[in-house]
Amino acid sequence: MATVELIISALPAHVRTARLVATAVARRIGLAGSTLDEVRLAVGEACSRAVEAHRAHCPGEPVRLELSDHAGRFEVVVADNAPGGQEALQRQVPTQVGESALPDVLAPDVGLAVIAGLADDVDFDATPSGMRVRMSWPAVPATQTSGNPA
Amino acid sequence: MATVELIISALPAHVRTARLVATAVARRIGLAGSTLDEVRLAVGEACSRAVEAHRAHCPGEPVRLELSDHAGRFEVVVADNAPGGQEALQRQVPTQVGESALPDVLAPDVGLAVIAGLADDVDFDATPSGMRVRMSWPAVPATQTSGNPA
Amino acid sequence: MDLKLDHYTEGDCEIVAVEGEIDVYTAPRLRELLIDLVNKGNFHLVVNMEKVEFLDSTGLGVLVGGLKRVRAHDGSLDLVCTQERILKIFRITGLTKVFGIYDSVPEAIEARRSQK
Amino acid sequence: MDLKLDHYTEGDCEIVAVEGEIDVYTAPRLRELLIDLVNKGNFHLVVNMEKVEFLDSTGLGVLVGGLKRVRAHDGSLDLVCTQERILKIFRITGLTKVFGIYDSVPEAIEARRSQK
Ligand SMILES: Nc1ncnc2c1ncn2[C@@H]1O[C@H](COP(=O)(O)OP(=O)(O)O)[C@@H](O)[C@H]1O
Ligand SMILES: Nc1ncnc2c1ncn2[C@@H]1O[C@H](COP(=O)(O)OP(=O)(O)O)[C@@H](O)[C@H]1O
Repeated sequence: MATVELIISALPAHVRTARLVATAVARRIGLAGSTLDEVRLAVGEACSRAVEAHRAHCPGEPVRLELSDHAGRFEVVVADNAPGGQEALQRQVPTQVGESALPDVLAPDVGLAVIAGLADDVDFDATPSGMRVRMSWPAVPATQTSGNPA
Repeated sequence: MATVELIISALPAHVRTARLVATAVARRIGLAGSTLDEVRLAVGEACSRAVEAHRAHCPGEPVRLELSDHAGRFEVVVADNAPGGQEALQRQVPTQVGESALPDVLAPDVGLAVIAGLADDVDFDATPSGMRVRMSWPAVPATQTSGNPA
Repeated sequence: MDLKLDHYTEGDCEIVAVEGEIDVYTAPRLRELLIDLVNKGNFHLVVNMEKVEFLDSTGLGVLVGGLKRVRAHDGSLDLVCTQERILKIFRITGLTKVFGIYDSVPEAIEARRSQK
Repeated sequence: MDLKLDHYTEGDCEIVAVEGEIDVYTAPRLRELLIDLVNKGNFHLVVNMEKVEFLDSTGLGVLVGGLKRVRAHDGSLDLVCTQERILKIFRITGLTKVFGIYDSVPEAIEARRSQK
């Protein structure tokens, strides 16, 4: 299955639309069970982060999501236009929230750590003009699951 | 709620993704019951038509869907890049399939008739470079329905 | 969500039970089944749509195609449907006048019997 | 789909029952409830997550914020959760070491009692 692109304005409600689309497309490609949960959560994290960054820096600009299925993998790219991604990546994504340093609210960087912990393969790419999170999972060939058992 | 844009490659499976997104966004805006069924069916018809037209004329090009909520209306625009829309509109969309002229398969124009019969307001616009179907329904203010009764 | 198809013989009718969504993605499978049944000599079909969740004009086209096919053998294709949201598209397209639409499978079979 | 919040007193604990999805869209409501409970003097909270269908880092942030708040009053915030897909995000972020996580509300209350 080829590409689906979703462009959402920077509103929390649309993060749910993004999760819904990512989950539906992943399911149709043949992903299931805990992998589907990982996709839902990782895509949700990437979109929440992007939406919040836009709300802070460029609320009028939309966030882009690209879903594709190629070379046996289901790939999702979430791209934003907000600055700050480079700094976030340089802060060295903390993988663990320590007891001692219990923060008041979790830094948005924790979202990046969650993505890194969930995606089978992940690549963060930040420039001053925005961040791209590319995540992928092995895709089950659709023929194995799309048939109706009936 | 502002705009969601969905760009799908011209495959039947993605028509389902489009229906899913349109239904989810419409529901969040407050549409319910039979109006939601109308949105699902009308958006499905417009996307099926566009996808089939692309498969015949330009299979590599994607179909675009725009969902927005403004001036108290939920609006969906489906745009394709295939020729033939003008001719379809000039054929004067048949509203009824007559018993006498029972066709072998329904002409794709029947999809247009269905859209016209479903959308609260609809506008077809065709040029040689593609067709735009703009459909809208009155939107219930989200505040009336988004609260949790609990 | 997807399409589930089943069929069984009841008297001189073949009942086709359809469940799920009939759209541009799944309609080809229904078309194949109808063609296959007619090729095997089933000319009186009753399509039970009570568990259909979604039907678009592609699906309508398949039903109309099936009707043409059975009529070529003096057969019939009747529908069972009470769901308002499914009936609506038959009404918009005027197909309520083309298909016999019944409230239950026994009613459809009975109507067929008394027409003979 | 959406978030449903409920709360009731059990011994010296206030049980917060959460149902649905805790994400960037709904987390503010949970935050408000936790703040409100603490402001009204409830310093021992048990958040029952058994009916939570989705939890992201925004939701985690709200729970961590609640924990900080009750600790400022020598209180506690424990969780009830047995769902693997929810526990996973606590594990990835190391928060399993920060929260007491129990299999049931009675177990959480009992653990609190024996800690006193
Ligand atoms: N109608 C809807 N509107 C908005 N979001 C939805 C809707 N249905 C599902 N979702 C979102 O899509 C995601 C996947 O939903 P779904 O495919 O129904 O998963 P599941 O069946 O495992 O609950 C969920 O995280 C939810 O936020
Ligand atoms: N997981 C999914 N994958 C693809 N399409 C889906 C999925 N879930 C729902 N849909 C599509 O979205 C449309 C709306 O679904 P949904 O919001 O679940 O409606 P309902 O709850 O009324 O059945 C349906 O027509 C269906 O085709």
